This record gives sequence, structure tokens and C-alpha cells, in this order.
Amino acid sequence: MPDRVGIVAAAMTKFEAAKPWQHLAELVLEVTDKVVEAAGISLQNDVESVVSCSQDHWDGRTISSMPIPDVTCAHLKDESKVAGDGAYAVLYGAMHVLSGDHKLVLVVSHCAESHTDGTIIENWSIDHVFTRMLGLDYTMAAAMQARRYMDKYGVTPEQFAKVVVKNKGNAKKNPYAQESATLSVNDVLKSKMLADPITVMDKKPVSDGACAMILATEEIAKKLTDKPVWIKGAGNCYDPHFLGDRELADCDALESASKKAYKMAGIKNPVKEIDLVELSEYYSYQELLWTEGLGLCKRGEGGKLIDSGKTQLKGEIPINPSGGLLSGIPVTVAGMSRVAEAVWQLQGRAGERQVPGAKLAVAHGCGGICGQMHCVLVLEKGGK
Amino acid sequence: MHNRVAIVGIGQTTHSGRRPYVNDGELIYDAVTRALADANLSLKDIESVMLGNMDLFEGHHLNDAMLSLYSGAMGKPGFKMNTGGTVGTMLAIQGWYHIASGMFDTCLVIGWEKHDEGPVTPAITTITDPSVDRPFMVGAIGGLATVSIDYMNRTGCKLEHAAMARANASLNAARNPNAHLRDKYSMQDVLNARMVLYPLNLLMCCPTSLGACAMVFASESKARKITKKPVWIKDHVTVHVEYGGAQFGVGEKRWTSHMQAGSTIFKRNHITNPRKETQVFEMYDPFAFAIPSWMEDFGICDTGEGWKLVEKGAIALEGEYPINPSGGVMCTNAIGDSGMLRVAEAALQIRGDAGEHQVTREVKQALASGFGGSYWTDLLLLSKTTD
Amino acid sequence: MKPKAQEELIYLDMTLKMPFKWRTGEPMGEFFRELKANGKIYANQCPKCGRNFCPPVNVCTRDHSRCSAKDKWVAVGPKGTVLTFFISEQSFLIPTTGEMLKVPFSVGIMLLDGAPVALQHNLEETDPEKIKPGMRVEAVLKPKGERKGNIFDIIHFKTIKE
Amino acid sequence: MANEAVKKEPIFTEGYVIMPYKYSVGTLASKFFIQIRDSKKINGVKCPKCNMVIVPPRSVCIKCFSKIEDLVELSGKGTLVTYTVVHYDSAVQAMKPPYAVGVIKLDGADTAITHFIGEVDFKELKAGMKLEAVFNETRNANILDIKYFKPVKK
Repeated sequence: MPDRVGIVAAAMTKFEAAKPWQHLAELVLEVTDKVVEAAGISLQNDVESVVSCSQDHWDGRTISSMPIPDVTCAHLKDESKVAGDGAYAVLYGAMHVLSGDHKLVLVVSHCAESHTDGTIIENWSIDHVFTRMLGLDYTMAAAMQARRYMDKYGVTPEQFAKVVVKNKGNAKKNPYAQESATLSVNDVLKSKMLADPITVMDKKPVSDGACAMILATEEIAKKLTDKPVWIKGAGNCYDPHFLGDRELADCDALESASKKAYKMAGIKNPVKEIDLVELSEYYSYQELLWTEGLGLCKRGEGGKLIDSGKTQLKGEIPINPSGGLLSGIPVTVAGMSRVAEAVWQLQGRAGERQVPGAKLAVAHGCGGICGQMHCVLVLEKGGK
Repeated sequence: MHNRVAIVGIGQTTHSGRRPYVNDGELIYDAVTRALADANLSLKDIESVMLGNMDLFEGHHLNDAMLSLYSGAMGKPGFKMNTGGTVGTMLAIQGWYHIASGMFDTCLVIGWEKHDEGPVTPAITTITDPSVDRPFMVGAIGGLATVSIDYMNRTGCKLEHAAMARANASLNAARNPNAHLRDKYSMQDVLNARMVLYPLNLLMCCPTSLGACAMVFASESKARKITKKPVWIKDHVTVHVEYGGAQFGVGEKRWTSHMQAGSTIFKRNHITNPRKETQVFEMYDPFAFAIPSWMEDFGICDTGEGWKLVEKGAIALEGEYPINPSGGVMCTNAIGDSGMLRVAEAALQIRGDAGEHQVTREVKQALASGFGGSYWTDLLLLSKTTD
Repeated sequence: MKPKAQEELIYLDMTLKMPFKWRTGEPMGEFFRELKANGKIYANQCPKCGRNFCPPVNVCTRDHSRCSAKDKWVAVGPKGTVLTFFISEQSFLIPTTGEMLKVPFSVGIMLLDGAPVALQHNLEETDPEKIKPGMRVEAVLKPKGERKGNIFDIIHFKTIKE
Repeated sequence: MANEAVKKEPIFTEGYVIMPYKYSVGTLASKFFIQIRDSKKINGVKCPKCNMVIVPPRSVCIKCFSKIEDLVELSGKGTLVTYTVVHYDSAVQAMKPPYAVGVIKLDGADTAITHFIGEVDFKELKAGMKLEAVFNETRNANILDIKYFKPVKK
């Protein structure tokens, strides 16, 4: 990073299978109020720009950011909308600060998956000329990716199930999590099969919620908090869209994104230097595959990594101490909530799921079919 | 202090109402290859790629990912912005942030829309809240008609003046080979068109077009190596206002977002006489009253003076203050691309590369605006030099 | 790039159809509950800048002051004045139902009595000659048993003489 | 307000977002679909610069970003790269579950195409198995003109 961008505070709603009492804008209002209070700032006077993140299809509204200026006090201010994963909105907010254009930026994201049918939206994100009419959605595509991953590297459904067991277990310590459970590998393997090898437990549940954070220049962040979190590195990348254009068992885009972020942050040995990782596993196998892309193990060794226990909450490199996406986080909010969790960890505010002494964390967001685009942020604990 | 950002490559497709022999991706590829050729670069030289449009116009969710092959984004960083009518200018601003932040040295931004494939009016209708005002909205024109009436009542502007502005746009578009509607109209021709919603007739509303525009941005050190004619993005501002819904028209009827955007840019850049210190304005003008009334709102002239300048012919190609030498949104409107075309056309004027629609006065600084959403504004100031 | 005239081009017809159960939220939900149960149209006011909102809002859209507390609500209408209107003669697809719009489709923005606040809704009158800004209108509601707690509980605004 | 509202029934607005689209597939893909419809032949493209053979055929090379204009004929036979068996229903599916979907690399191609796999015992699905295209009787020039790919009998 050319300069340091500070995350002053982060806030999330509790994630729930449905939030029928709240308008989409009220989800944003809830987290905006929380984050402004946590940062001890005035929304009206201090926030110079709002970066929101939502998607027209998910909201059923062209320009889904239409009601956002109303609840973020952005009347006659700068507001812009990232239409992708929330981690990109954090990156874009950081660019606002780095460019010197804005000193204090509010970043928000929201999504209510429960008010529509996500498989339709997934299908409409797939190539319309050759593929969409087949009725493909992300679960089928993910199943094919998981199968390829198993075939190429010998990773097993048992190892996928271990991710579910770990993450749903971690979620018990996270009051914001939607679903938590004490499970066995067998419980996961025996649950309803969706698309071989993905069972209903291997897939992230439908979820509603929102997330917000305050980004600021180094100077202001230090003034506002004695626990700033610095964005030390960032990288993002697209993979090809067509499944047949990619080697599905490897995630080149994530490798490229993480390498760039690590280089920026000066990280040479990710496993040793990074204290925890919050990543976006829409399906259980993705946590294993993404750990490879994030350079936490060699290609094909994601299965061995979960077997080793190193990624458990008390392990050498805890992955998703929050419970991850498998505990229920909506798309769009997903990546931003990973950043928020990492921020809380580095601020020592993660409660029972706190990783002791966490100084350096990686947050990861992704989107598209089989994780077609990835965004990696390296965060560092500031202050004492 | 931010890194300086220059526009070093510009490419646009021709614009039309139908283009069935290309698909969405091929349309984008057309613009991208033109922009790369203009910059004399290959895709290898581009560090990041951003693609933007409005999702429901073509129906594709996450189309930045879906069309990553054609935009050149495969294996590169980038993400999608979607802010409505301002998406084109927002993409330019997004490109600016990528480079001004110091994180990238080059980037490619593409705005596109293929309106022949989707239902434009129903898609625009869905910008409203589904519970309250969606059942009562029919496209975007209602609000624009209301403010047009108000502008006439307030300032003495007549229908004829809007028709003059439209006729002027048609003359400009006739000289722009990439424009969509290129027929020449007289003021009387415009007045004779079929009324859609008083006071706006068919020729006073913007068309639905298809097309794409791509631009290459670079940091100062790169820009100087890439081109002898970099165009600098000197300043930009984005101003939102609350979601109006039915409330718009109850309170003020002027565009507070335009007013604030204009005053911010002029103040920050010490511009006291915008018609002198900037030489051309590419304005996002979605209806024929936009140029006369928005000149006032942006602060290009005094209140009540806009239509008089139109009457004097000031906005013509060879006039005192040319506005939309490209023909503007009135002649070419592929929404995701419209805003970016404003920036691209303003840059071409600064470079002196606008060909037949190059304005006669020398252009050192130019303005480009975007408009959309709930009456939102983007405004960019482009410059020939870095000072 | 242009193909020869006789070359056949292929098109793909696809219809996006996403079902939604949009949430109205707290104040807007309460607005619809009141409309359904008591046939009343409510607005609320920003305690700081005094501007009114119909349907009511949580926070002022300009200064972010809280204004959802129910004691600040004021019943507006059912009578009002037409501020502006439009009549669409052209039919379009209605994206929420998939049906075509029945024309002529007459929409007014009404300034409601009781507080300076506007509501957009259908006008019963569809003859442009018979609608004038400043014209008095009154909301016609569905009978109580038929009201569902949505904006269509108001059928339209009819012209009244005073 | 918050607690009070929670006691009451939430109010929803139910409806759809319905949007009809008519997509142009472009000149090249038109030829591809016409070939399938009229001759039951699956074509790919070959990049004139890097010789990459791409299926489904796109007018831009996925490797070198060059423009591609001409189709090359492929055999309609290939190997299975990966697959799944779908057991759940959804609103967008074109087949009744359970059914198999796979990514199939046609002989001579460098990329693979996604499609259904039919006439197969799900237990016998295996990466590397040989498949061939089966076409529908009535064909409308779209990807569903290929009914599915079935295992090649030894």
C-alpha cells in the first residue's frame, strides 16, 4: 500500500435466515448507526463519502443503491455503488482514502437473500449464449468444481465435511452467526445430497443481513481510535467465466490476487506471518481450495491442511474463526463481513472466538460461478 | 496528494438502434480494441479492467465476470460499479481512483449497453421502491416533464428554445460518425414531432441506442511514455440527493446536485468564469430542456440566462460556449455508455481529435457530466495541461 | 463486420422472472397497517427540519434526525390537490406482474391535506382535458375487508368539487 | 418502535421482476447454432494467431485476445472432464432431476463445453470417459439442440 488506510470501526447485523421486519434500507440503517457510534463520529459532519455494495438482481431494483443515500445521510454527498462482493467495496473505499479525495469513508453492504430465489439470479449470471439455457446454477457448477478437485488431488468428501464441522462449531462462539451446531463428519455426509458431492450442509444457507465499516486516513484513524486496523495489502483478479476454459481444481485468480496483496504487505511466509484468515466459502470444499489459492498450503494440499488441525480456532492458522459463510452470511455482504470479522479480531473484540494475540489477518471475498473473482485484503493491527 | 491521472486511449463503437450481428461481448470487444489501438498498447500493458452498465437492461447478473473474456479482464484485477445513469462517468471516476490511489499505473474502463436486447422502460420503472411508487412509474420521463414546465414558468423559456437546443444537437450529431440519430432537424421539425408527455415530444426525449465506449487511463509517468497528447483528469465530483419519489417537485425544482457539483468544481479549481476558463461542455442531456436549464444549475451562466444563450447560438460548434459537439445524449443514448462518452468526447475535443465535430475555439479545459439515479450528478474537469 | 444480407442471425428469447417478497420495513409497514385497518394515510415529520414524508420514514433523508416515533405521525388526506400529472397512452410491460399496462394510465402527484406532503397514485380521470394542476381530488379506498395492506388499498384518487 | 413492530405481522409487497430479453448471439455463434440445427455438427473456432481451438466458439481468443472469425469442424466426440448428478429442483432447470451435468472436452479442442450427460448409469460416471453428442429431433438453433452427451459404446 502506498499509504496506510485505517479501518476505524466495523459493524454487522445478526445474520438470520430471514429478516422480514426490515426494509433493505433499514438493514443499512442499522449497521450505519452501529458503526457511527462505534467510531464516535458524526455521520452528517464527518463522513465525506459513502461506498455501498448491493446488487440489482438480489434487491429486485435497478440501481439498488437508490435508497442508500437516504439512510446514510449522503444527501449532497458522494455515494457510489460497487456491484459485486463487499470486499471490493472496502477496496474501493480504501482507494477513496488513498487518492486523498476523502478522509473519512463509510462503506456499507446489504442483501436479503430470503426475499427471492437465488438460483434464478445465479443462472442469469451465466453466459447467455451457450450455457444459461441448460439451467445451470452455482451449486451444480460448484459440484463439478469439487469433483474435479477430488479427482485431480485426491481430496475427499470427508475432508469437505470437516470444514462444515469446524465452521458450524466455531459459529457457536459467534453471537452474530445464523447457524451453529455440534456436528460430526457423518452428519454432513449423510445430509441431503444436492449435487454430488455437495450436500445441503456443504452449502451456505440462505441469509439476510448487512455490514458496515468506517475507513479513514492514517492521521484521522489514529485520532478516532487507539485500535485502528491498517489495510496493508490488497489484490483482486478475475478467472475465465466458462467452466471449460479453466482448470477448476486450481484457483489461478486467487493465487494472483493473494500474491499481489502479500507483496504489497511485505508478507513472505503467509502461514508463519498471518495469524488468522476469514475467507468466503460458499461451499465447504471452497475453504480447502481457497487456502491453496491464498498460499497457506501447496496446490492440492487443502485436504491435508484441514486434517492437520492447523486451521481450527486454536490451531496454528485459524481459518474462519467466525464460522465463515457456512454459518450463514448473504452474498454481497459476504466479503465485507470477512473484513469486519478480521477487524474485530485485530481489535481484540471477537469475544469467545478471539484468536489470542492476532496481529495480522487476511480477509477474502469472492463472487461469480466457482469463485470466478477474488479479492484479498491484508489487515494489520494498529495501536498498542 | 493524489497521483495525476491521464486519459491515454479512447475507443468507441458506432452507435445505433439495432446491431444484431454482434453479441454483448463482441460489442465490448469492439470498443476495447479501438481504445487499445488508440493508445497503441496491447492488453498486456493494462493492469486492471472495469466494466460497467445497468444489470437489468440486458438481464445479466455479474456481467463484468460473465463478459471478462471480451473486456480483457481475465486474469486481471477489476470490479463492477453500477450507479444508474451516472455509471459511465462513475467508471471514469473509478478508473481515476485506481490510478490516483497509487495502486495501479494503467487501467481500462468500459461502459456499454445493448438496449435492443432488453425492455428499457420496464427496467427503468424498477428503480422505484416496489411497495410505494413502482406501480405508478412509467419510465423516466414524468419527472423530467415536470421540471421542464417549471423551468419555463420560472425563467420565460419557451418550447422553441428546447427545440433550438435539440436542433443544434442534430447538426452536431450529423458531423459525428459514431452518433446514433444523425438526421438534421430544424427547430420547426422538432416542434412538429409527436407529443409524448407535455412539454416533451418525441424528439425532445433521448433515444435508446446500443454501443460501448472504452478508455485507457494511466499514471503521469506512464502517460507521458504512452502518448504525446494525454488528457488530464484535473478534478471530479459526485453529488447525490435523497431518493425523491413523489416528493420531487414539492420542494425545489432545480437540480441541487448539479448546483453543488458545479460550484464545488469551480471553487476548487479557481474558475470564476466557466464559459471562458472551460471551452467546451459534454453534458449528459437526457431531455431537450437539459442544456438551457442545466447550464444555469451547473453555474455556467446566471439563472434565466440559459435559454437566452441557446437562442444566441452560443452552444453551437462554432459558438461562444459549445455544448455537446458530439450530439450528446439526445442523439446517442446507450445508458451505461452515455456517461463515459461524455468524458471521452470531451477528451477528444482537448486532443483536437474530434474530427468533423471539433469545436472551433481552442480547448484547454473541458467539462463532462453524468446524470442518473434519483437526480444524481457526476462532474469531471479535464485539462490539456497538468497545471 | 456486417454479414451478407442473406446470412441468418440467431436470437435467443429468455424471460427473467424473479419472485420477490419485498419487506416494507417498520414505518412503511405501519403505514400499510393503518391503511388496512383504519383506512388512514399517515405521514411523519422531521423534528429538525420540519419536512414531511409519506409514507413515513425512519430518519430524515437530509439531516438523519429520527422521525419514526408514532406520536409524531399525522394523518393526511384523504383529500388533496393535484400538483402534477401524466397520462400514458402507450402501454408497457408491468415488470412486477408481467402484464401489459392498461391505457390510458393516469397518474397524479397529489399534495395531501393536513401536511405539505405528496403521494403518487392513479387518478380516476383519464381525460387530459379534464385534469388540471390545482384540481381537488380524494382517495377512494377499497372496503375494509378487501384491504390487504398495500398501496392498492387506495384504488385511485377521484375528482371532487368543493 | 422496534419491539412493538416485532409483535405485529411483517408487511410484504409480493410481486415479480419480469423482464423479457431477445439476445443476439452474433455472427459467429449464429453459424455454430445453424450448423447444429441443420447438420447436427458441433463446430469450434481456431485462433489464427495461437492456434488455440475453442469450444463453445467465441470470437475472441481466450489466450491471446485476438479476433477469431472462422469455425472449424469437430467430431462431436470427447472426454468427460468433470460432472455432477443433480438431485434438487429449481425454477431454472431444463431437466427433471436426477440428471447429470458435465464439462466435456471435445476431441481436438483446447477448452471444454458444459452440457448434460444422458443414457448413463450415474454410478458409471467417471472423468475421462468417452462421450458423444446426441441431438434433439426438433432443433431450434440453441444449445438445447444438443440433447445431451452419452457414453460411447465400446
